[in-house]
Amino acid sequence: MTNTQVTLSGLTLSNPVIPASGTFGYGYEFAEIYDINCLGSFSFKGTTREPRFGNEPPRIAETASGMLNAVGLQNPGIDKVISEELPKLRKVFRKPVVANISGFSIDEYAECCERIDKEEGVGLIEVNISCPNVHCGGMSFGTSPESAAEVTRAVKAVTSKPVYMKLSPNVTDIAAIAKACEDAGADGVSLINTLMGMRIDLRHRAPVLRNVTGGLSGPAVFPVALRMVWQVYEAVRIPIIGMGGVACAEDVIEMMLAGATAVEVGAANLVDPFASKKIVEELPRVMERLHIENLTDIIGGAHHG
Amino acid sequence: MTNTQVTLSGLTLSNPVIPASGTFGYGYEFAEIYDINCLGSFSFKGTTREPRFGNEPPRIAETASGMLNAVGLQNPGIDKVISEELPKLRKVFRKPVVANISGFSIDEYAECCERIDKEEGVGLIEVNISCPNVHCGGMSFGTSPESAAEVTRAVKAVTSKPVYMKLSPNVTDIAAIAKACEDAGADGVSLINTLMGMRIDLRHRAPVLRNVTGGLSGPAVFPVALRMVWQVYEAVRIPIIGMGGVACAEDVIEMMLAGATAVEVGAANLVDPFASKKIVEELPRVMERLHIENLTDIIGGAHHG
Amino acid sequence: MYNVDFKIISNRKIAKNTFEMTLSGDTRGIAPGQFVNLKLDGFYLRRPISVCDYTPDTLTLIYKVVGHGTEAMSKMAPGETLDALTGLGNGYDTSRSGDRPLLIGGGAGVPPMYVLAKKLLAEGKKSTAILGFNSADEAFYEAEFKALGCETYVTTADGSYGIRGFVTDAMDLDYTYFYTCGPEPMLRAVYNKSVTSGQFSFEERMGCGFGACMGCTCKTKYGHKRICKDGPVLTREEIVW
Amino acid sequence: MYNVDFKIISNRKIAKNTFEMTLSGDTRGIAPGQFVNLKLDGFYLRRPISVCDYTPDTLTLIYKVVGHGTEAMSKMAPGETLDALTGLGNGYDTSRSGDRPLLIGGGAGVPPMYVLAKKLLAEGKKSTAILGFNSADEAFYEAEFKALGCETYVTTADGSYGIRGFVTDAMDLDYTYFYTCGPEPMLRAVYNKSVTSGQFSFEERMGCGFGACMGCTCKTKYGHKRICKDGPVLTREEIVW
Repeated sequence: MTNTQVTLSGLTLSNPVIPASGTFGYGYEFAEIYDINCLGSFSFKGTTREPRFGNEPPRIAETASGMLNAVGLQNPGIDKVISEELPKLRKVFRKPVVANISGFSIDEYAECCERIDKEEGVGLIEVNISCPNVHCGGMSFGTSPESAAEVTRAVKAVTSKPVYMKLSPNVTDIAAIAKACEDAGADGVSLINTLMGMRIDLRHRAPVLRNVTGGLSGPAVFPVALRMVWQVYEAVRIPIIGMGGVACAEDVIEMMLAGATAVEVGAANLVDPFASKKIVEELPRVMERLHIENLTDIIGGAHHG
Repeated sequence: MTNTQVTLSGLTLSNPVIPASGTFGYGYEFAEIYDINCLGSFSFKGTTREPRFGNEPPRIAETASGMLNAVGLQNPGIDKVISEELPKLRKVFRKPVVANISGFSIDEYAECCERIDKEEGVGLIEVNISCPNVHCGGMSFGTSPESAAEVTRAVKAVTSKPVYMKLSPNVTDIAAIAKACEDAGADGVSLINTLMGMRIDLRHRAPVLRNVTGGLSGPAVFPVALRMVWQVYEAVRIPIIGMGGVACAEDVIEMMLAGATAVEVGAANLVDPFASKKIVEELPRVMERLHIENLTDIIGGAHHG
Repeated sequence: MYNVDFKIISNRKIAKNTFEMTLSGDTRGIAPGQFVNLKLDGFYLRRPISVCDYTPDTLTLIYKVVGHGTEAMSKMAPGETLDALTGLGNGYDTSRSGDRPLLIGGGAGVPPMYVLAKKLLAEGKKSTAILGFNSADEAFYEAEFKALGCETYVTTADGSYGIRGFVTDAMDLDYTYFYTCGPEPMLRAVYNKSVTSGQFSFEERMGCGFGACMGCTCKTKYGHKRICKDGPVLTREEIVW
Repeated sequence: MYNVDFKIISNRKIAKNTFEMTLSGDTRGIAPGQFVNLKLDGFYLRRPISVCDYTPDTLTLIYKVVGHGTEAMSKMAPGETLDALTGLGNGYDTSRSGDRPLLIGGGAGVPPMYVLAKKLLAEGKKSTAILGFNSADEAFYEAEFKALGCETYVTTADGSYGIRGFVTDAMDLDYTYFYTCGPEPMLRAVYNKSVTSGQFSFEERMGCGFGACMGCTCKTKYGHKRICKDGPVLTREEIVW
């Protein structure tokens, strides 16, 4: 008998599998093809104060074992998310969700978190300070320990829910940034957001993406994500939500051995809409094969001495 | 009629294809299976002052569309390289080679460059300040503009050959580091070295690599490498040798459109020992299909306005 | 949306860089104007291909070789299987066609017109078809449209076959409504030349193809729409160029 | 080193997680104790597999399913092709065998002993073979060795077949020299138990398999050696544990 339960800052999940923000919308498209309540939770589309269209298309490019996206935080804005999306979402998903919040100023982060704090359907808040696809804002907050800490303090001041800072891999020392968030009161960190990349169209001799650069995700980034989760685990004591190219139950185990308490599944949902469900179903079988009884026992299990 | 010639700081290459350091040894293994004089040049195994065994095995791990290596600068040391390897190498390769130099102190970099400067078989010096697999040294020099500039000044002072600084992608702002190298007198920059990554063995619950982390290479990193070449091209005026996951002639063109003057081929040589030769042969055909007459015309060709 | 493993029955070249693939498998939920999204070995993202024709247990796709993915697809052999997501996109609304609909397809935009013509015919509406190509060697399916009894005009940009020029050079006809699919410049031209309302099928680079990633969103007069889920078909009234 | 496209003739399970694959293709340059490096679709690095047997135009490999790569390999069907680099590694030196060589193989280390036994036999030397496995269901090739006329002993760790214990429990024999291949703990045990000189075949994670990347270097009494190029066979005299 295997036990897949994990706990993030007091929030217990039946399993560690969480579809990542931006790859699962508000859950509806997936709820049409399977009961998404089998998931540990899911992180909904990144939300900002104002409605956003995002970047002009093309927003998507293919890479080896991965993809680039430059959606640029398209979302209906915090008001509509609270008044329309969340109530609809509650109909298809009964568990607490992860509220993914983004912003272009400290105030905006704080205001959005304060608003979402009152939604009881929200289990924890994931603060995205690492979006590589928006200018002045987004990632810029996640590339220095100081600004990351500043955002952390601002949102912690206005919410009672667990706050997880979503970190950028496009930095020299992600562990220092994670530590700064911890010191500023973050309840946890989630990493990695996408790696900044690009592709060029040979016929048109121009970038494929209208935004020029985009965020790389998919199995291509898994080893980088795993390394960063490992480094952050050695630097902080707060829980880590690991993500980056996770595509199967073995990847979930590998992320947890590196130090993740829960794992987000991103691009895999786009290529196989059933991916997250399959991972949840595979997990107990893989645990048995690896002689793992309680999943929590293996968190950081590859760090000895 | 297509022209594949490119020129790096006065050194004209018949084509831009250069096998990357650490994936081509000193050329012998490849010279046994094809005439390596078809290559533009090649960058020989990174050399340090003292002989090095490198890291304990395992040193290699597989990833999606890529691989991790943690060889750790195994090499016979500058004396043996000059007295034994270079003379042997001259027998199989008549063109100027790229001398890849590494070190653990500013003095060591300078001493090695001074020694290699006297070898007329050497066309340019590639100074590796970005090896992720050695401790105290290697990458640490390449992660801050100040130390990168310091190494640049030290080696420029002792050599008359073109000096190309090989940069690390494991940084927040690679363009700032490239600019610092340019300002310190570098004749060019070559990028990217490998992205730091890792894998964990699920059965043993321990890192696959004895060194824990390793350098990620292969097609998985191509979009990140391309983005960094693009950013560096906008920041400096010196030539760029682009590398990172290049596997076919189209990739060479894409790298050059992003801003590379020449292109190194790395991991591809390990999976297909004929890879570099095939790329050299494909290049004119691909150029014709894309209506490119002179390869030099497309350098940075995707940057307009 | 369904996830179906199709088996390739045939995969033949029917024009320059153009292939017709017939597959056997469950086509439930598929409608004219929709697309399927194919997983190809060695490629990360699926390839969206519009539906050309189908029966309850066979599916016909026509695709153009434009990159490494479609090139690999063109080399697939009968008997091999293809993992597809089906029933994607909104499809064409035939209720507004009137009794003399005009179908305008350009290049890779021709195939969806064929299955649409069949559906309209089943509803008792005989459509007129304009098929646009660059040159004679790229032309295909004229006979198939004629076999359906459609009055069919073929245009080629270089004049090597049929009417010299673009689809718009053949549009001076009498029609109640129109449906069109093709490259965006053609869609714009049709938009300007047309004298009735109509429906346009758009193309965009997609991430998922089923509405999750917002990768293919466009602006319309009625808000943001995902080409893959709220499209690919937009009506004349809502389009913002 | 040669790059050869082999065609799969057969691919059958011969023991628990153990498969025998026979391929047709040019085997020039292949010698006992060497390995081939196989490119598998969907996997970046090649898979090194030791040579079990060969004729001028056929190659036999025995491999154990240990990961996703070998699992995919086990699902390959006759007629499919495999891109291989051949003639890799130094191979065994039979000139030092004496007239009564002992061959000691453990698990996936058994196959190279078979082709070695054949070569020794061709040189007029009858070898004795010790084949070690974990249990009866993992045992293979006893009959094949006996068919060569080798005096053959099988050991199983759980005693479910043959001699209970490890290969070293069957080594109290009279031999002039030995050759061994198997997991490192077994090689160490053989090293300690053996009374003559001998040759050991080592395994290491490889990048290229032909000496370019220094990914598999080990230390020996005579300097650093690349398992893939200067090995995989090392003599007793040079080994540093």
